[in-house]
Amino acid sequence: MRANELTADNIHLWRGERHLLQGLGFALNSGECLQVTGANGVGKTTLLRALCGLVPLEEGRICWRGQDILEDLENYYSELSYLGHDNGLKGDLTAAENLLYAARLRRRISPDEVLAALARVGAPEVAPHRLRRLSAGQRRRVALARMSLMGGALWIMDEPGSNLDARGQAVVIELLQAHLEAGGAAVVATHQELGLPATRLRPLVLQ
Amino acid sequence: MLQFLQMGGYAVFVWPSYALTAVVVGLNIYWARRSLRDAQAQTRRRLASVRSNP
Amino acid sequence: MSEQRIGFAAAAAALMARDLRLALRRSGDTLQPLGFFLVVTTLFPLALDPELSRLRDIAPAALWVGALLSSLLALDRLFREDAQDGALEQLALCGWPFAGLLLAKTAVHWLLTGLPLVLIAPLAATALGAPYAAMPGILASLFLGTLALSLIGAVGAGLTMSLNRNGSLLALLVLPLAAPVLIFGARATALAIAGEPLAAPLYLLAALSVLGATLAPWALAAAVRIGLE
Amino acid sequence: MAWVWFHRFGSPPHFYRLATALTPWFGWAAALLCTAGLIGGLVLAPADYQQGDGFRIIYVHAPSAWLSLMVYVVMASSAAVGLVWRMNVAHAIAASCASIGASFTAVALVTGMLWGRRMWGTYWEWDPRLTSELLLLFLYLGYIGLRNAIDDTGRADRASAVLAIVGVVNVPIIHYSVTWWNSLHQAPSVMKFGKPTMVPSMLVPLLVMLGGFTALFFALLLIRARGEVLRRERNARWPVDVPGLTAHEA
Repeated sequence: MRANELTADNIHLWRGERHLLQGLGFALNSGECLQVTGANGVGKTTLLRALCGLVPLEEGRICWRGQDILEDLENYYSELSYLGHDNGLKGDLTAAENLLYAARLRRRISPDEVLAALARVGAPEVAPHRLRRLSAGQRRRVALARMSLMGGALWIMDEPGSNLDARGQAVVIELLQAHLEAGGAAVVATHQELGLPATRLRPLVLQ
Repeated sequence: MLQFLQMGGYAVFVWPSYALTAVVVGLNIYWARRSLRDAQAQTRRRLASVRSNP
Repeated sequence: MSEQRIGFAAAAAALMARDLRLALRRSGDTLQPLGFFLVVTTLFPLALDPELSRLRDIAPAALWVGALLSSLLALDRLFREDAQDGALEQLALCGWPFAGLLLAKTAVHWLLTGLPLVLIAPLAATALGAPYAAMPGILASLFLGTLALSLIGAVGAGLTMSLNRNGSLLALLVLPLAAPVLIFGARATALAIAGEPLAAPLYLLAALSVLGATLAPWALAAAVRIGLE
Repeated sequence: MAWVWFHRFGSPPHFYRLATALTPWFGWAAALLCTAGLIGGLVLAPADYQQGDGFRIIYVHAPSAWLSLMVYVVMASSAAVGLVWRMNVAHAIAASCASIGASFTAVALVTGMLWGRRMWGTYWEWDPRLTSELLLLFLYLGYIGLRNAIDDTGRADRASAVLAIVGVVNVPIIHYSVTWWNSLHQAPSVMKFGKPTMVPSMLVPLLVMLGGFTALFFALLLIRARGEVLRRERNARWPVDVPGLTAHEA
């Protein structure tokens, strides 16, 4: 039995007066992707941010490889890559600079690795341009390129396909499948059809 | 009694100080009870709504 | 993945390099607090009279109130933009001690707003009648003072970064905490202008900076984490 | 876990019942002590040979000033407990302290000015204690301002807790730097805000008033904290069996 990578049990969370997550729990193994779906405002983003430790839980625990993430947050984060609604990139820097600096927070990286990552997401031409001048879809692809550069055993992605055309959506699936085959785990909030085999896909519908 | 009220000529400083303190203490007591009552009413409403649709 | 792990220092250096490059790209913004400082200090003579000997008495007040307000102005932008575009989130999640990274970010902020202010202060001080001999003392006191202000102010900036209408809340939070810096700083500058030894207030100012450097990181990380919720 | 007992102590129902039981005790203690203190201070205590009857302002000024500082320390320490052990009851206590502390800081400031007015002839004197009191009031206003600016209770608790902790570390520093600053500009003559020499018959009422104000603070705190605890119990069922809270109550 593969060791449980990410487990959550009895999570309770409120947003203002609304009791968003009521005792939610799941277990995710390496090579598997938890697809979170549900109506708008049901708490998908809140759950993903809670899994990142960005939102403190009122009740319940989240464990990474058996250890509560709060016990050693930095160790958990060194294995985590997060893509939120915002791309987390700077408008005044070029795409290449953004990726260079983002990856350099974790490891040494050469400019051609950056270009390779941009090519992987199908946007090599954006490298020298300032992010502010790119379209929303191009910016999202640069954010996806950052995800692939940052690595990490656990990917948490919130609507990765937003602003992306069909070709872009396909890139999301390719990156995700490559990550899962490499033994990574993923939590993705999206209504997009991920086309993953049943063995790798764990659906979670929030009410 | 009058001599007491005059406070040796300092009445104009002493009594306002005591008056202000009394007012602030009174307000504090009123606001504290009021905030508790509001919270209790809010809880009552919450419990009522929970009981009607658990 | 070729995991050439890097140390925390390299990550902090990368972050500082990014912030510096960003600031140079928008040098207009970074020079704004400097302009504000010069304007504020030139207001005082207009409000008083041009007599240099009279100005010398209020020079410390003008310099330090100007320094305090201009660093307050710059502080509001310290985290706000990164919080809005998600960059701060990425920083929190990159796996390095968040307090350390935020301290590096504050250091860059000081390099861009505090240090230029210190370097330009002699100009304003001379305009306010400070003798040439007082310049080293003024530089030293403002150097330590702006450092302490940046550290204390950064905590305030972290607490108010995700509030949309904070307006003067940042000032209300920071100014009482900055009062000791203002007191010792202005005193040191006054002694420098008067040509008297200013070791005592300088030591106290240095102590405040050290206290800021030790207390601020924890408070900064906690404040920003709460702001990111 | 080892600290389960600590959590039990911080458990809202337990605290709510404890607070309900203790409030009348503190309330009556405050009433008795203040009445005794007032009689002692206003009637029995002799006039001060130097400041005449004017010194009697001290019987409200000193307790308020003491309260303004003590309440901030209570606020900061319960905020710290709330932040470290993530205990809602501690945050509820910190939230309740703010307005009480701020109001008594204002009282201390005004009564201090009135007392000063009688001795210095001006309403405001940059006396170190008055100035420290003023800056303490700004710290309270900053705390209250930050708390109101954040609508989510949990986040407001945690953010204001950080501010309170940073603030409490700075209170002694502010006081020291203001005193240091004041001593520079004034010739070290007799302290303007001179403490009248206190014979026992003057001192005892003051200590009684201090006790009375402290008891008053705890009574007010417990009342407010019960409300704040209820506001933070969004999901719990325990209020159902608390008398006076059940819906069918008239």
